[in-house]
Amino acid sequence: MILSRNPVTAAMFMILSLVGVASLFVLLEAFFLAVLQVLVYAGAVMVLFLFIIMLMDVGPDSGKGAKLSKKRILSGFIALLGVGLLTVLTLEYSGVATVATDSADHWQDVTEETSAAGANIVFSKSVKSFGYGLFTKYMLPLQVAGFLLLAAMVGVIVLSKKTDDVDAHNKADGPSPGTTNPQSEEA
Amino acid sequence: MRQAGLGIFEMNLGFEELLLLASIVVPTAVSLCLFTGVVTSDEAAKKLAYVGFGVPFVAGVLLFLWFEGAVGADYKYEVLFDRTGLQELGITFHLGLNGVSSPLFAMAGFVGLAAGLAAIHSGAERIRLYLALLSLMQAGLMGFFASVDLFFYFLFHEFALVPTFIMIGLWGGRDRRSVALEVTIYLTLGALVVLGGLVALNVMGDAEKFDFPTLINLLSTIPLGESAQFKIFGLLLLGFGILVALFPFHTWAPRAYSAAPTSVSMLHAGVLKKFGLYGLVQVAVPLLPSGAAQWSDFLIWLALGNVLFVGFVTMAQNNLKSMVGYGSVMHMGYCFLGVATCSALGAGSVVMLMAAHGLSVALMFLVGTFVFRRCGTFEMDEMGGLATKTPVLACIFVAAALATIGLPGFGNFWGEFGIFMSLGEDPGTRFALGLAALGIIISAIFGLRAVAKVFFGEQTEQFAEFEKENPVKDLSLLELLPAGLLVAALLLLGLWPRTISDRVNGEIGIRYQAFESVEPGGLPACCALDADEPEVKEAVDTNGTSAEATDESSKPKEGDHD
Amino acid sequence: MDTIGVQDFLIVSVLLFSVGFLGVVLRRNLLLVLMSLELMLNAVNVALVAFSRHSANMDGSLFVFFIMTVAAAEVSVGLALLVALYKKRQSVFSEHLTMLKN
Amino acid sequence: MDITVGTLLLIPFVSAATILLFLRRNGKIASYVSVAAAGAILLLSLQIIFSETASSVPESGDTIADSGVTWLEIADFKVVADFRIDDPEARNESKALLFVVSFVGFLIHVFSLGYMADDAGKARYFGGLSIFMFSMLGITLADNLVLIFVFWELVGFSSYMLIAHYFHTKEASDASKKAFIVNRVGDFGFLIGIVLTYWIFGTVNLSELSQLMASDPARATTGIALALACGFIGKSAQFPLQVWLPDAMAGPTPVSALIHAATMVAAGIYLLARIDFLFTSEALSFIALLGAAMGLYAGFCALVQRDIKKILAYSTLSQLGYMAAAFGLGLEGVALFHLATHAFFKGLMFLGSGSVIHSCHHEQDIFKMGGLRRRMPITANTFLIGVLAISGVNFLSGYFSKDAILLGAYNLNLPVFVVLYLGAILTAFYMFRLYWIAFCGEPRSKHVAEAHESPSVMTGPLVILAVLSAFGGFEALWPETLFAAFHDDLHVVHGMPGHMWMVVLGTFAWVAGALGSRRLYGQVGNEDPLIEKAPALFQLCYSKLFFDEIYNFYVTSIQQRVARILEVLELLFISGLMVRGSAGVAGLFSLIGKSLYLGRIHGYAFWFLVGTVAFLAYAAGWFGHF
Repeated sequence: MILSRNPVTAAMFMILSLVGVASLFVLLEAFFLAVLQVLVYAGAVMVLFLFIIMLMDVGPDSGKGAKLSKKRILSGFIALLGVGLLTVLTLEYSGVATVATDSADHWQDVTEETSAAGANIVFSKSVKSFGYGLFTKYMLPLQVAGFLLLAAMVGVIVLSKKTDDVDAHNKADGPSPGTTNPQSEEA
Repeated sequence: MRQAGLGIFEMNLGFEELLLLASIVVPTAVSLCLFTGVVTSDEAAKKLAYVGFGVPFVAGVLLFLWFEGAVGADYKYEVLFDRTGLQELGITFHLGLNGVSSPLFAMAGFVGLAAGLAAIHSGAERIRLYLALLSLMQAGLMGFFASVDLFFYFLFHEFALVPTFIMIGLWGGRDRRSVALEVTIYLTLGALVVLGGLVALNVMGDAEKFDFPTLINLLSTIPLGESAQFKIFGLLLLGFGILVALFPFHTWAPRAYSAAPTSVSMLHAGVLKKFGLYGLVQVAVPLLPSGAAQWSDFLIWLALGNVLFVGFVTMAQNNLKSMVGYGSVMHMGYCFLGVATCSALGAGSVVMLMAAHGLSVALMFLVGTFVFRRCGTFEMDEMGGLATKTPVLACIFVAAALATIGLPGFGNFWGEFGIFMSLGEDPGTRFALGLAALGIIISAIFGLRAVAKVFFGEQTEQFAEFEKENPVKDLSLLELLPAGLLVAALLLLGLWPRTISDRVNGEIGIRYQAFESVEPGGLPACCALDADEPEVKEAVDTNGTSAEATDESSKPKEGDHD
Repeated sequence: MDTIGVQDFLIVSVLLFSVGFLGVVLRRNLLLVLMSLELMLNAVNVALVAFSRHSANMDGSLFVFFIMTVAAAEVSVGLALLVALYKKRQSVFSEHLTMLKN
Repeated sequence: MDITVGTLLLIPFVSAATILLFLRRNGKIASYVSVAAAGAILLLSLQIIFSETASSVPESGDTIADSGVTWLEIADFKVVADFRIDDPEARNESKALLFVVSFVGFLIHVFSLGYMADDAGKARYFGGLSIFMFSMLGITLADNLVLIFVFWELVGFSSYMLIAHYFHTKEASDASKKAFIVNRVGDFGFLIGIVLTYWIFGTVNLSELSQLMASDPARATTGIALALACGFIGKSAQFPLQVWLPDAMAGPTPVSALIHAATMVAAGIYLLARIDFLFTSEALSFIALLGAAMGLYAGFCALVQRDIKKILAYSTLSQLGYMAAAFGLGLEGVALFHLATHAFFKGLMFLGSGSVIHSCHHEQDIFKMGGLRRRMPITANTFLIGVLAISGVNFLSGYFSKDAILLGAYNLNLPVFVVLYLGAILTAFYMFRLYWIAFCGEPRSKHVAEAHESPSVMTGPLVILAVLSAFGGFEALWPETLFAAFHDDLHVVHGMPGHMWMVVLGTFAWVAGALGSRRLYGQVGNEDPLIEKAPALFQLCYSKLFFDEIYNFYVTSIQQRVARILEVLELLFISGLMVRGSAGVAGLFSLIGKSLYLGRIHGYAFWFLVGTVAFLAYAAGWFGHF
């Protein structure tokens, strides 16, 4: 996905990997999350991406920046090194965390019932336990998340509207040099 | 101390208490009026400013005159306001005067009025803002001397400090921007360290209230441990040292004073800088006796640095204003020496010198500006022969210079003399006496050099040329008024020093009594000859024959110091 | 290791994260950078669910739920910003976006 | 404090204050006010001197301590303004000086009326004189070292103010500055001495101190004595601080007469006499040697001066040396006696020179004078009496006082005697030289040829002083209360052997001096004949042993340079390195921090990676567990 030049191709690969993740969720018996994953990510988010790609009509990377300059090779190398380090670390950490309890490969049985012991909600396949968790223990975060979505919505509307205004403003002023956007000059 | 009452004010406010409150409230109110634009014309602003500086002056003088020794940690004219919103932290709005603060309070009123008069007639641009800031500063100055609560003591200081920065930045002279920046950073740092020290004092002492009487009651019964005292006093010394321009931290002062507008220099060098010394004399040393004694040797060396090093630097100055600035830093060295002796005599003399120095240095800056108006420059090499044209100005300048030099007849003499006396009291500090007394020669050299260069001799060509376009006139009545006020106060202190010393003595005697009893037993570090001290003192007091043996034993050492 | 353990899920998760990170670092197209970010979030999700399942605790899964919510919001705002930027600059390439410098 | 003493001090103070505050532009009234004040002082002090009540001294120590007003009290330091007319030893030192100060002071005030009649700064001048009278009376009457120090500084100030009277000339400006600063150097030692005295003896009250020392003389220390003597060295312009006095002649001549000849410089001797009990024998012999050396050195300097006032100034130095030597020999009564007679004849000569300068339009070079004897007979004759008196001509006042010193030295310390005797010959020599050159022969310049006798307001004081100079040596003419100060020591000397021998030697000294100088200076042109006859001697004397040069070198090359270097150090190290340096370190950190913000998304992403790795490494325990 990250190697493809064409954004559309990349998006397609992305959908593929998202679906893959969903399948992992299924494997972990988190069915509700798998459904959500497909619906929200593969469905909504990626469609949004594709819309935008088409809207902006972004072609494949081109120009001099597209070529592999020394700098980019170097940065890629460092990034790989870092990622490698990260991987090693993660594995080591997971070793530290799980081997200590000697239950790395031990999976507990999963029930259908929603049950809770104190603040601890037991993992279950049922969607009901999600609802239970969200509306009891995570009530406040849920509200906050809702508010975040609202804010995001408002923000997006304002953003798109404002840029329209700026555009209209620019067009109305015409090409007089005094009013050209200073930032574009900078670029 | 009194318990928090039901009413807003703890006690009935009599006229004195109202006056004390007014000395802070009125300048603040004036400042607010000028800030908010209630007053629109410059003339009205000036009239209002007269009130803003006049009320503190009247309050200072009257309260000083009416003051009759409050004893120990008791204050007179107390104003207590519990509901500050911070009472949980033990912070109350508590005003009052004691023997140490009332002379300084009066001095602040005096200098404030003189600076205010100078500012009103200075013809500065944006005069309303200028007066607004200056009267805010005045409110802060009156406030910190009148505060009993250590938090407000600090807060009022900041009240006065912040306008200083702004005024240097806006109305300053040569490279005002960088000076304002330097001063801001330096003094804010110093104030921060002081605040740290004060908070540490409160926390370590485990006091329920942040005011001075509580602390002294607490700490006199259960003194802090030696190392805690050492650390807290070190913090306070560093902070106060920066604020008062102690030797290696003094470089901001001459730059600031030569860049700042006159009134600001007057108020800052004269009054605001005394904040730190006041803190040391009133708070740090009595509360942390053993800490003070442990730092005393070190402090003496730094103070000698002020007197000698800065003294020599002062001699090299050719700019009148920076000479005055350096000179004032130099004389701070005497004050620190007095503090370092950790004795009642030293502390009392410091208060005397603080009051007198505040007046004299303000006068010096004032007459410096008068000279500038006539010569168009502060460079002393370009002046000369001014005395023939302006005899009155010359007279006042000479008076100011001689007061700075410490001529008897001016208040400074008694302060310096008392400090020399206190240095001689302890055989361990007599070397410092020898070195510090060199300062009287140094200050004579630079003071008289200035007089000779500015007023005596023949007119220089530059000055003659300047005079062609700007005819030189002697002091006008408006100029004479503030200067005369300061000279009169200085002469009063010089001719009848008991105006201050009686008040100070009652206070200091009690404050340092506890201290003196701690010192000889607890501290071997202070000086090696400490053991002799009580006996020597006895000899002094009783003038009897019993102590003669000890005197003789210490005699050969005396010869070495000469 | 005869059964699939938590560690195996973690390896997948780290690999996904690494791919996402390399995408963020190497690609110049901001759209792809944004996508890569999503990928990294997904990697985290996988790890979280794995742990949640392993310790038979619902909290991890609930967190994934929140992460998805936030991710959706982030994507929408991010894309809106991108569109706005594109309208201004006519470019979505990261090396053209250096106004933070100086 | 006695009421009369208070009034005595108040009179000149009020006069000075009135003049400086109200009469600045009204010189004539100011001068009358000041002279009236001086007259009142004279009357009042005579009343004090001769009233019996003042001399009835309370004997017990307690009453002494309680007398006077507490002026300042901080902790265990107390300044009591206690003034006393005479000390418990009943030697009436203060009465003697009080008489000299008020009497000579009054005459000089009167003289000034004439001398300063046309001066623009008359009010300032007379105000200064009143301040001086105030502070000088203060020194005379104070019974307390701190108080003496206060007035000591004040006389220094009034001297400064009066030397700077012609402040528009560079000479006066420099001289006034020099006088004050050099005096301060002396006061530095004096101050330390006072502080040490206070803490070691427990008091600075002179009466108490003397009782204390009388009970245990062994407590005196050389160190403290010499520290206190620094005050004397500065004020009386002795080695090595003598440089200010000749320069101080830049002031008006009556000032030179009053302050720099008759009273203020003599206050140093008076101070020594007041604190004599603090001196050890080492300190005394040191003072004696110092004084003797000054007596000779100043004589040589006076030998080659052209300026009439400078000759008199060096002569004053020399005579002060005699007094110091007398004190050092333990004969402080004789020293005070010489102080009194010296005040008469030196005051006389200074006023005489003032009269000459006044009528010669401020011509001060004696080689431009000449023949004044015919043009100004009163001045010349009174001046001659002064010259004869200072030279020690038999039966004039100087003869009694100076030869008493010589006789004492002859019997007590022979090296001091030899030096002093050489000085005596020199004194006669240069004083007659002055007389021959200025008053005899022919006028050598236009102004001098047109000179005429001064008005009677100036000649009057001259005549009175001349009478006193002539007859002031006879004990019988002195009132008993005044002479008591000199009496004891004079009689000690009187009882010493070698009288006749001394008379012969003394007579030889003045005759040799007079005739020698007559031979050399009887007929002179515009140049000093000594330049041709003995150029080496002339150069040596003229250089004054390079004291001025050494001090100048010190001031310009060492002191100013050190000041500059320290200033540079301050700017470089404290202001530059420490203050700016710490700002620089902060700036460096900010630069490093700033360099991390590249403004590229990729850069930030890398930092993100670093952070994550570091965090995980921490969690995995790579940095050790906490």
